[in-house]
Amino acid sequence: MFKKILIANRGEIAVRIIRTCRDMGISSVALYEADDRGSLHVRLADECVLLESTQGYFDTTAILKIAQDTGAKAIHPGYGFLAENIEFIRACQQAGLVFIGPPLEVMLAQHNKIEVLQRVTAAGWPTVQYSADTFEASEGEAVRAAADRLGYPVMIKSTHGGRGRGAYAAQLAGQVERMLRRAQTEAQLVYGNTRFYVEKQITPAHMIGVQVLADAQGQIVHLGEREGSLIRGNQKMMEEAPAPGLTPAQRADLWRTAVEIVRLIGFRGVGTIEFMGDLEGHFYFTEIKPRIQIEHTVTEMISTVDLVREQICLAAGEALSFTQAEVQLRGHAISCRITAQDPWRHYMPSPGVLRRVRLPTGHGVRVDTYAYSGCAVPAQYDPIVAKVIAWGDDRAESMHRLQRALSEIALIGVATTLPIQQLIAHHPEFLRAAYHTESLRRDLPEDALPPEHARDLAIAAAIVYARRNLAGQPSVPDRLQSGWHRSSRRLRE
Amino acid sequence: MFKKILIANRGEIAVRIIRTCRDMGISSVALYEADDRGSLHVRLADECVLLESTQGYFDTTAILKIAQDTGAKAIHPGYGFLAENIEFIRACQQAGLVFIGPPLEVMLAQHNKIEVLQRVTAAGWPTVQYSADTFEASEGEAVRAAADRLGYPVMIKSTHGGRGRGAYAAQLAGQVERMLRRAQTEAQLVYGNTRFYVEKQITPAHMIGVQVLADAQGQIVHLGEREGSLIRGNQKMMEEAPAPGLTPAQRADLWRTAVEIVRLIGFRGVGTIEFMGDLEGHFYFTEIKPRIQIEHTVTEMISTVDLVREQICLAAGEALSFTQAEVQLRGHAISCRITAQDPWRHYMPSPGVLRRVRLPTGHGVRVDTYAYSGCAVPAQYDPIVAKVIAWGDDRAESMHRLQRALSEIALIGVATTLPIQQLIAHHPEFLRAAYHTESLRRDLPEDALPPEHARDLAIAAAIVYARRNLAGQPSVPDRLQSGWHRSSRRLRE
Amino acid sequence: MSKVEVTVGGHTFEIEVNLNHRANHDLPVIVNGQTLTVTVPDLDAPLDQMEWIIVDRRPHEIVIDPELRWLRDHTGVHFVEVRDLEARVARPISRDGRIKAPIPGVIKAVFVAEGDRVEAGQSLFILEAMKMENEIHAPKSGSISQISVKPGQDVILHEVLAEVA
Amino acid sequence: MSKVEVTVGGHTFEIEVNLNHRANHDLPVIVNGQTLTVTVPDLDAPLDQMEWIIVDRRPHEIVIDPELRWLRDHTGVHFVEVRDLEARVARPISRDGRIKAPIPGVIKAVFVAEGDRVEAGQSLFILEAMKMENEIHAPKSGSISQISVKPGQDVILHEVLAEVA
Repeated sequence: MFKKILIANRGEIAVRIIRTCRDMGISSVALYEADDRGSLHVRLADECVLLESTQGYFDTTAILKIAQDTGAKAIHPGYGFLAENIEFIRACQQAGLVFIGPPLEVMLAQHNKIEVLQRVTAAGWPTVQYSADTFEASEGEAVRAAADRLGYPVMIKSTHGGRGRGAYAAQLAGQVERMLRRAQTEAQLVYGNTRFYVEKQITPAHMIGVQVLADAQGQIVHLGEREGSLIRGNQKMMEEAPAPGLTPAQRADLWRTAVEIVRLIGFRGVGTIEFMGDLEGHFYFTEIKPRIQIEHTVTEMISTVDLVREQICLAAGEALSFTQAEVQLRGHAISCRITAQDPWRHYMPSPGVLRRVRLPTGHGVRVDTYAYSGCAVPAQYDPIVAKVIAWGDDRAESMHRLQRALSEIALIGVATTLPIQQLIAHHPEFLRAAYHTESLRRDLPEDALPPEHARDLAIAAAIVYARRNLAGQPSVPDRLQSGWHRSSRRLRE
Repeated sequence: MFKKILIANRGEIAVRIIRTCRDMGISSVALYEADDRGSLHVRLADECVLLESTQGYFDTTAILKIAQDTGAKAIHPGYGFLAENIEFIRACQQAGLVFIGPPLEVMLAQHNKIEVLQRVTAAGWPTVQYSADTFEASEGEAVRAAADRLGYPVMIKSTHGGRGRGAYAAQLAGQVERMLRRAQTEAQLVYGNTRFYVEKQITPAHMIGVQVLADAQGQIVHLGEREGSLIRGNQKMMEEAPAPGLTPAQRADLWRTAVEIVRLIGFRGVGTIEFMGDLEGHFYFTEIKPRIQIEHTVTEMISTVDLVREQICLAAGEALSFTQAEVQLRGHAISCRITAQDPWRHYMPSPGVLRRVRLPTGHGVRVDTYAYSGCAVPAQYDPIVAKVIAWGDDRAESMHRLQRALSEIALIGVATTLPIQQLIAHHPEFLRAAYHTESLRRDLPEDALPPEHARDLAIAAAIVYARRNLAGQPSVPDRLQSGWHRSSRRLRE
Repeated sequence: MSKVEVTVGGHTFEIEVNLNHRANHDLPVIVNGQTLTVTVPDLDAPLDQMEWIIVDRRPHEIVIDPELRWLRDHTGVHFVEVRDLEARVARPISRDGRIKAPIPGVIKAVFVAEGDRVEAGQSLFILEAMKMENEIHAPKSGSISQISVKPGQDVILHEVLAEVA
Repeated sequence: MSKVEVTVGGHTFEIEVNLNHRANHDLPVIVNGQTLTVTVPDLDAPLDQMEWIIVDRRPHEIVIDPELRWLRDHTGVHFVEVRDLEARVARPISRDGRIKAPIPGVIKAVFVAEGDRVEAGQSLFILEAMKMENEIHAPKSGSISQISVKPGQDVILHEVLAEVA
């Protein structure tokens, strides 16, 4: 086993990886950009090294050198940043460092999404419909022709995408070229040069991923599925495990399909086999996610398996320490990813300082976060601040516990998506699991209020208004002063 | 099921009970003394009522009236305060309120500890040796004669004790009368008038409790055992489940004995059957704890059963929702109870304000606490501030995770026992589970430090010294100024 | 003294608060003409978005949006509207057509050109910040009189990106 | 400038710190004659028991006892001794024999009488506070010249309980 691991990431996922390293007795090396030196992942690590170039967390040359200087034998990329960067994975191998993820040959075999789709189709598994060819960003007309053949809406996707980046939906033929340009702009930023393909969009849909683990000895195990269909743009707002709408037969079918696809592609490590389902209950393979996902924690809650530990063990060449028969999935877990974005301003990023942080705790509640009272939420990074995860014996219990946990958490100082997630957590369609990828396009009703409770809240608002005026910090209805954002009504009407 | 429950307690256990109420959709009524109005249990409840008399949380008359005024149909006493007060339980019954704990007749049947011991002895189960009679506090000579017959050391115990109150060890005959006086002073305070008996003390010993649940329909289920042998005075410092030193045969034997004692006594509700074990592996029944215990959380971690939920369901007359065969105990959990006491001053209480609170989180970690940044730790209540619980696949993993969690937690502003628990968590005897009730009488060695690490810490200390001097807050070696406490060396030499 | 009309959850209340009339933690509040005593334990604490009051034995720990558009408590999120009954003149809606960067970042795309006619709400720019693309919309309908940025350009907070005349 | 001798984990270091010589977050520190640069990100934050420094790429988040008797970091608790090399005269041990209440509470028991001979460390009182019994010990050997409290009496912080002459 590795004695020391370098973590090429920051924020909640870096903290989460450091924790598992410490639980395993492995030393951790954290990286930081100059402005990020107070971040929790730096404070908790065994060693920390400043990234001096402007490339920061993307500076692969510096990161490899730091690994060698500090004697770290392995690098955990987390999600985002370098997690799916083939050149970086190749450079790790050349430098004699272990990339904690699938081995290079496995990454190469599954990195081109359209090739994977073609192999899975050829093997007879249902996949989403996709264009036969891939295209340069300049081939707008060919892309449009391919989209026309599939029928709208379509997704224009980078062959090397991930984390919902480099993928844009076109509802109509007229949008294809613009979305291709946007996908290209974004993919360029994240993945470098890439080609594009067109996927027929299933909408509304269920987005379901099966968590798989595969060792070098050929053993494949799954830890059940999770659903992440509550999306805003390409970002998942909430995730749960198990997926609430599946029949036992559908579930068994998805699990078997996922394991067979792992075998077919020769996938190794910890990953997710992703499917889109239509509302008739047909599921279609879309892609393999070869890294830890943000929402992996719901699977940890129902399986009690530490997925980062398994990633590390598998990357070290160990065989899986448990068989499929030993996996016990128990209860239900729901996760909320709270980001520093202002829902009342088009989800504009909202950096700042968290003046007050209070975390919910207790039986069945887990919070993954880098936040503490006084910590900075920097402008230049991913806006995820915290994941609140609630486990219960069944879905109803986990949902009530999530409502409770969301009501207890305090993240004061920056605007976050928390109010929206609280609305969702109380929404009747969420409560009865009647949701899909289009659900958040509709407006969220607020709960009815008994008059007495409304009066109490009105009193609170009046006191706050008076206190702020007295303190010379009046609550200005900012929407009346600045025009670029929509009014708060948007969420209501 | 109850629609509203009054919680006759405060601090971490009141918060913990409110959370389960909310998870179950039950309204909660919190109580508070005037100085305690900012406490978290008040903030999180649905209703809160001021206790105006000087009796405060002990004011049974006020509490019953508040239950009736607010329409609460049940009262949860937590631990301490009124949890074992027979007169209060009787008054609840007379007022038509459900006491969340065993029914009155069950409490009456097991409240006299010596009667329970006699019944268990008569049924043929091994018990600790105890005096044949009970005594008034004035009967010092008779108590001493009983102690002489049993042989020293002995425990002088109130027949109505609980939570380690009203029980004092006498090592020699000469100590009996003084310890009887102290037991009486304390028992008077907590339980009112009571008689005393003498128990032969097993020392060193293992203190093990089996968690049991019994419904009115006659079903009895256990959730395994936990060990709480790391005690300082009568207070447990750390607890774990399962007990690490048991053979499978011993464990099965304890479980069976516990269930049979429940059947014998006719116990109902959620409780703990407690045993003392000698170092040869013989276990002796001591008493039944008919309430939620502080350390119940380790059992929740390995069983995933919410014990407060079960208390509420059983008190509502429901049958247990699971059978013994459905109980799955998985992994290992260790808990630390962090109290506001200063280990460098004889564990003197250390009230104040927690200026900075940061809680550890992540996979397998739970913290039960009423603490948040800025909260008060009042002088007049139980000093428990937080319980940190770490779960792992096995004992080694839970121990490493506990070490990690203890290193992450920040409770700044009052002195706590945390440093001592960190020493214990790294102590070789704890690591290999070679501990018993006498272990904490010996001094705790600190870990060896590599010179480089020692240098870093020395630099930190020098900077702090300089900063505090500059700020006009010099770090005075207080032990040189005030004589009444021992020097810090005590813990080292 | 402060007199406001507050609408929340479909109910409207006229409320008078006088912070000078407090006694210890208790504050008298007049709601629709009736006087109530509200406990505000943190009345002396610095201003915070988290407020903690007790009304008629009901404790409420509430987080209130800095712009008073919503508040959240343990029952969920509720929209709120506060009208100051003493400020006789409503604040005018800004007629300023300048579009400023709401966050520092990089302009990734410009969808319009000077002279273009735009509708209120139309997407004008993509501003990348916090690893996300953020659309910047037109504040009102009109024509673009000026564009001050181009793709790839770094912008600082409140830098003027364009103007709609 | 501050020059101290620090012993921790069996190792002793002579350390000079000059808080005025900082550059941004960096602070030069002389350890046994060698100059090191230490990063102290929170140097401008208010004093706190939690300190956060980086030495040679090793981050240390440390909680330090207000009386500098111990510190704890992620490896555990370590005892520390700080000797000020500039304060030429060591602080004298107080000869004051007065025993004061270290916390407010109720006297539950008095184990000695005026005139009794006591040994240093001997238990003199039980003071109940925070629902616990706390033993109050003799600060030094001597005889009890005065007892100011009796069982059942409430005492306030630092109230004199007795005096050992």
